[in-house]
Amino acid sequence: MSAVSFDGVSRHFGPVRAVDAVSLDIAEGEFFAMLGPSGSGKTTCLRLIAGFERPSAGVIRLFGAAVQDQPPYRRPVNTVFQDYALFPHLNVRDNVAYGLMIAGQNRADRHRAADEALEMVRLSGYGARKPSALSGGQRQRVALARALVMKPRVLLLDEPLGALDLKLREQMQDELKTLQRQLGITFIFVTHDQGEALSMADRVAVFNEGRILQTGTPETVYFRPDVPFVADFVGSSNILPAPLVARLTGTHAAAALRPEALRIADAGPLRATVTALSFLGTATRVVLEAEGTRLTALLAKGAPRPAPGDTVALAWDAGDLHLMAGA
Amino acid sequence: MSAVSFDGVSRHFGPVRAVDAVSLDIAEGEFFAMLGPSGSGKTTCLRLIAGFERPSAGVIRLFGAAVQDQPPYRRPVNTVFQDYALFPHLNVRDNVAYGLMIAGQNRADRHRAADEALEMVRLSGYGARKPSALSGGQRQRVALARALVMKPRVLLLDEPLGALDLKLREQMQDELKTLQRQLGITFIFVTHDQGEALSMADRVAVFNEGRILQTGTPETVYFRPDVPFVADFVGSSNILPAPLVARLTGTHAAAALRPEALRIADAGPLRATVTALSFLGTATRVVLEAEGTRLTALLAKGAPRPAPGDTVALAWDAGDLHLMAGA
Amino acid sequence: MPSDRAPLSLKIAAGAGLLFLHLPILLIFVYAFTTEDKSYQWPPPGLTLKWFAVTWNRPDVWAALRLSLQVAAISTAVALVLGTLCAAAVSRAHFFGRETVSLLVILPIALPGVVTGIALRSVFHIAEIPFSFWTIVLGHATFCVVVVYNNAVARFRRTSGSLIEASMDLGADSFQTLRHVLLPNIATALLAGGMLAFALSFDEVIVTTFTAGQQQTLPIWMLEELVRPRQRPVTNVVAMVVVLVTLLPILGAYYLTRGTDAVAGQGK
Amino acid sequence: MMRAFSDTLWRRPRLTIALLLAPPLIWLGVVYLGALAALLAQSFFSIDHFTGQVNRDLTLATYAELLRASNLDIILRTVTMAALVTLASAVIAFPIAWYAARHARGRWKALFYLGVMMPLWSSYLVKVYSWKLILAREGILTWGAEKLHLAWALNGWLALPVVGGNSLSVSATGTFVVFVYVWLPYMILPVQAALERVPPSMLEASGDLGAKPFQTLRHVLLPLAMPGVVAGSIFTFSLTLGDYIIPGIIGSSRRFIGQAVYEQQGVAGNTPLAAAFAMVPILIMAAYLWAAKKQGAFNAL
Amino acid sequence: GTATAQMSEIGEGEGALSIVAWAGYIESGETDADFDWVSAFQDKTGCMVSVKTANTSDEMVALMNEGGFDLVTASGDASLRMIAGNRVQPINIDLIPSWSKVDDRLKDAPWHTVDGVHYGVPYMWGPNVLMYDTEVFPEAPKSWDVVFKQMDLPDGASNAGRVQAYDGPIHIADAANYLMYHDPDLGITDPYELTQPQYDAALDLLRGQRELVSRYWHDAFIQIDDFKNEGMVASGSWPFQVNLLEADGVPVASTIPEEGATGWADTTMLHAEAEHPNCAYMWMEHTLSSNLQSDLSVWFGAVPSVPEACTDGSGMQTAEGCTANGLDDFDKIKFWKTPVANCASQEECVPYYRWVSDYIGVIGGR
Ligand SMILES: Nc1ncnc2c1ncn2[C@@H]1O[C@H](COP(=O)(O)OP(=O)(O)OP(=O)(O)O)[C@@H](O)[C@H]1O
Ligand SMILES: Nc1ncnc2c1ncn2[C@@H]1O[C@H](COP(=O)(O)OP(=O)(O)OP(=O)(O)O)[C@@H](O)[C@H]1O
Ligand SMILES: [Mg+2]
Ligand SMILES: [Mg+2]
Repeated sequence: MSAVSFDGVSRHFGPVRAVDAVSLDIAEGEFFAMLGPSGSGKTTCLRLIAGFERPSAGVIRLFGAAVQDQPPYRRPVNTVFQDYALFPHLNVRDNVAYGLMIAGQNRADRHRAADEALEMVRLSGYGARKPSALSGGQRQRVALARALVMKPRVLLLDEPLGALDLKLREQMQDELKTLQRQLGITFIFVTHDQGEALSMADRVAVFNEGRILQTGTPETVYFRPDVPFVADFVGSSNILPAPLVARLTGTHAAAALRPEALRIADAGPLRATVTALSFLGTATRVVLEAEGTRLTALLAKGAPRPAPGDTVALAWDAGDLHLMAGA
Repeated sequence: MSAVSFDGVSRHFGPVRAVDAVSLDIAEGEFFAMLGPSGSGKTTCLRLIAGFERPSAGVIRLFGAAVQDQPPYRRPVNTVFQDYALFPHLNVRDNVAYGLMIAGQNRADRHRAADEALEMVRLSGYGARKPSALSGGQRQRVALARALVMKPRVLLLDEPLGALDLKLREQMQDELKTLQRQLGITFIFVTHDQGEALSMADRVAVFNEGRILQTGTPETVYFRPDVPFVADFVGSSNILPAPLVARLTGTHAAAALRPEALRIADAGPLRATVTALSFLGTATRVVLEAEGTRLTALLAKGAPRPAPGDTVALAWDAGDLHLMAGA
Repeated sequence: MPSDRAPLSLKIAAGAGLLFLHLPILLIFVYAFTTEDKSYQWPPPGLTLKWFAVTWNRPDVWAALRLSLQVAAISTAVALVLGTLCAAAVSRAHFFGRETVSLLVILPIALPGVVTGIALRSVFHIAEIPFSFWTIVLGHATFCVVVVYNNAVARFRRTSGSLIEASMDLGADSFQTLRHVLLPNIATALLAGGMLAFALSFDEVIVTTFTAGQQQTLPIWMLEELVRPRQRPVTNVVAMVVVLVTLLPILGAYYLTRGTDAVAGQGK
Repeated sequence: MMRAFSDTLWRRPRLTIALLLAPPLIWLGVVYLGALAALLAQSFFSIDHFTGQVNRDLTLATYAELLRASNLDIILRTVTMAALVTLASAVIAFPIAWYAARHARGRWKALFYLGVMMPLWSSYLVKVYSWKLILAREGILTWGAEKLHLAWALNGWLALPVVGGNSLSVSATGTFVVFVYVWLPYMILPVQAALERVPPSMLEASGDLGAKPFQTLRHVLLPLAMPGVVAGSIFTFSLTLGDYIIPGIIGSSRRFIGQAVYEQQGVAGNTPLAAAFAMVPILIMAAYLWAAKKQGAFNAL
Repeated sequence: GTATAQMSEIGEGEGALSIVAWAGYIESGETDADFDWVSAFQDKTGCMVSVKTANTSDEMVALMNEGGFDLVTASGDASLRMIAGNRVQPINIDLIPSWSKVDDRLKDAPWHTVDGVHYGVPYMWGPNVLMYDTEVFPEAPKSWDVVFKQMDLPDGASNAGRVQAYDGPIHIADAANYLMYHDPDLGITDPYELTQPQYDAALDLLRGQRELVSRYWHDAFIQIDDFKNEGMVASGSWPFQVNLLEADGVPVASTIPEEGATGWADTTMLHAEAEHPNCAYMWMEHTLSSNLQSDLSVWFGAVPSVPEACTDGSGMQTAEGCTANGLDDFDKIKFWKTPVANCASQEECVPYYRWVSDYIGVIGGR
């Protein structure tokens, strides 16, 4: 039985089709990412699961039961909000204990549970502070504890790391992953950062304009995108147009070729002119132009570097050229 | 003669030493980056050059002339603001033409100049729109055109790409670099994104707590950081503590070792336990623990992948271990 | 942040403006102590405290004060309820006519007081409602709604909508959310709005002249006294007390709403 | 029970809104708009000029009376006064609002805020009254002018037609000054709010592009402060249009609309004519609000 | 109007009484402890008196039309309008024992008696005097022209800006009265009954006066203020203001100039729907008591409606006082009455509502 399933779910706001006939199954215990550009409907999907929005059409099931007529407070899911949504008038402990208080637990019990949850997110000792006295990362963890203390069967996270800076973000990525593995809860999280989705999720759904274009493991969507949009959005792929691919391989279809798969070689199927070089630290990015198509190659440290204006030959392993369905 | 030079410049706000005895020389035609964490004084430095702040001490020279007593409107520099600061009540053309209007140019001339500048940033045809009807990237380019139309000798850019999403950011990085090369103007830009600084700049100054820790080419600050802070901030380096380095090399000093320089080998000077793996698309990040020190290695595609819990040997090329002065 | 030093001309202009706003009020304070009770002789020939005692012993002042306090209290209560409901509805959804509702709330103060006054009076006349305490309250509450509404709407706007969702997500129904999250968060704004409404009602004279029958609120009493003074310094004393008394709610409202951005809008 | 009701509210968000809106809409929409409608209806009644009793047959006679030259004078006089008062308030308010928005910090900012709020909320009558003390012929201003040897200027001004008079307290100038004084805080606050919303970088950008402070004021600041000025002027304009106490206490006995409404209704008992007079500010403010809405001034209120 | 049924007997007092009155008419000792003719009445009858002050006759009519009052002290320019509008009810004089003491010249006065039916009890009467500053005028001005014509006053300065006029349409009658004396060719016989040309001439005179007057007075106390603080030196006024100003030591006096003067005779009238008729009858009887009339005439500077109040020593008034206040000038005074279109002395007269709007125009400078 799926933890969450969508069956032809739509949510329209007037003319805007925020979510458009989406069907989806998320297994219990999965770490599931919703990835897509801004406005593609990810948040709306999450809100449909939580019950903050009601579908215009379709059926939403949680563990088999249709829930679209149930208000949020009757659903076994909890949410970590993008802006954390901590209650400013309550201290950290009371924030975490809020759900238990509503559920009618007595003061001592709920405070004990809250302290445990705070310990889990490594914030013991912060219980008496007001949320405004915490840093962004700490607030984020309080929000997490507040949701986890309810022991939800599904945890929803909306861009949980969006507001954090790079260092903190990497750290929280690791923590979330560890936590999910420990608790075995289904995590569904929304992001528009492909790196985050790829590195954290068991499965990724790529959204665009209210629809899901592809669902699969990070490796699948990265290496075997179904359509150019996915290839382009998940990592910055080179997209070779169909006529060029036809000439190179005989098949008339667009193809994706990852920048790190492109090699500058002595000889190869394609000749290109170097237009720009930039140093990225771990690698050097080379921008090339080949038969009117702009290509990017990533040269590992130690590889020979061409100069702008040079004409070079490009080679790749046949298996790296991924043919796609869409034009 | 330097385009911009700071001689012992400080700017204190009460007890806060936003900029603290900074000396600096930026050559004409250079693409210069100021890099540093939040609150390290980068913006304040830029504002000192533009004239929005006055130094508490020190001398600021533009092309040899001390300017610290000149108001902004008398300095031959222009700024692209982080929030763009487009005038909401003027359309795009009038925004770009604003400086020329102030300078007293007649309507026809300034509109012609504005249209040329808009063409340069590839926004011809957008002149009649209000800024509110533009996307973030477009606004950014209007701000750029508005500054460039003044033909400044130095262009200041405060986190010009901070608000843009990844795709647009990479594209604008290329555009800015091309533009700077075409015009030959000195560009000084502020960022806290090391990738951006490394890939765009001719020279980088790394700030921390109001001071410049190191100035040099991207390669220098990346591969030969003077102090651990720089090593850590410019790319996420592994820092080996002095005792460990002493044992490995005989020299008592901390050392930086880039993640991509670490190899998982059959044998090597250090043994480590794998704690986590994550898929980054272009590479796989491996988190390891060796003698109490947390290390990160980046495994290129195709390299053998260990599993969490494995104990492995680590190796590197001697030249990649960079000893540093600071503790 | 531009360089914080203001040009001298600006300082002078702003300072002169503030002086212009305050000197006339200070003047009343001086006149409350004058020994001359017949004319506005300036400077006052002497100073005395006796008018405070005289005022204290005037039953008509106390009656008017009591009425004003009662009217202001009840009007404020009504305005609090109506203004909060309206603000909640308006900030909740982009429903059709939302602009119209805002306009409707603003109308009673955007239209001149005489208009509001005479309109209400003609309705009372047509509906044959006799003038009473409640007709005064009706008029006052109508224009007090807007102050509460403005304060509440601003706070609702700053209170991120996700707080309510978070509460429901954690199992609280609408009423529990209202009690445990919404009210605590907008309480200070309501208090501030209520205080301003109180001050507004306490000082109102134009609408009141139309909606009061024989009742004298303090401002009406003052108006009568200004026009046909019996003991001018008594009016001055009352005027001074009124200024000091209205100052308190304003100070309160200020301290309640000051710096609340950080509290209610955290996370961004 | 509550939960079940809460479920219903969740399932029917429109019902929730309707329940929330019902009380205020009944109060404002029915009672207040009803009152305005009743007023409109009254303006089509007429009055028996001898007994002073209202005749409820619909007629345009009252409007014909409204358009009599002496009444048109009143309307014109009031609108001119309202416009001048608005203009002057804007000019005086601007530096105060600007200083408070941009230069005052911390303690000073609080002081400025209270400095504006206190006169705003302190008794209207007290303020008007204190001006009578200032402007009277034997009052402080004359006293001050004499001490400063400026009596000639004061008398020169009073000798002018239209604006002058025997003393400031019986001149149109006096009325004007008091109007400006009493409504000024209503202008300062929205202008200050508008100015606070102008990002500082906007001004720096202007300076960066070569504009001197005055040019920045003219080309950037004023246009951006406009919605605030419009919002403030809704108050100054409306309040001036409707006030009858100030011109009754300080002024030249020439009537303003507010006095006309008050006197026709309360003194002359001519409610229909009062209602017709009241329609004038309603129409003017309706047009004004409509224009202000287009300017986006409501957000600045 | 048709007369409604009169009361036939006075019952128990209702405990309250509300009266619309001119400023200074009903004193309960608050302004001056010596002048109190309310407290004793309240003690005796248990009728608590509340007073609504009206500033003009028009306001009185409006208040009575609106209702909620028992009694009004109406002047002649208001009384007939209220009778015509059925706002007041006939009085049963049999229930008022002191009626017999009322001045005979007032008993059947046309401003309260219609077709032989009495609509009220005379309260008091007096002239609209010319008040002047005795420091500016060593001698009393002989003519009203000091307030109508631009001239230099005895102190050498112009009268412009230093004179006032009454802010009510009835002031047109003062102008007509002045013209009746100085411009006999116009043929004015009654200042309240003006043909169009006579009316136009009066308005012209008032337009000239507008140049001299910086502020009109409609409230007695504001006029008092203006004489104290605004440098006023001459104005049409009531004895009331003169008395108060003199009491405050301000150098003023009053006179009736050669043209004569307009004047008022006020009547206490009973509202058609009075809620407290018994108290009202008790009050009317009370107002005719000799000592009230005596004190009132001193307080207001007017002439009592009960002549014996001048001489019987029951109050503060004396025979000389009554004479000074105009007891013998009854015939010189043109009492206020409402101008109507079908007037007695002319074919057609300009009616009152035109007076109202035209006077607003004159004040507005038109
Ligand atoms: N309440 C609403 N009313 C109208 N339109 C809405 C509403 N909520 C969302 N939308 C629209 O639906 C579309 C999808 O929005 P959604 O918030 O789901 O996007 P998203 O994928 O989360 O984007 P982001 O990454 O920017 O958060 C957008 O076009 C948005 O403008
Ligand atoms: N006007 C000011 N008043 C007081 N402190 C200030 C002011 N401007 C800057 N500071 C302080 O000076 C320090 C440096 O600020 P600055 O804006 O230069 O940092 P930055 O390097 O640009 O940081 P960021 O990357 O966050 O923009 C900070 O601690 C900041 O709080
Ligand atoms: Mg989203
Ligand atoms: Mg910065």
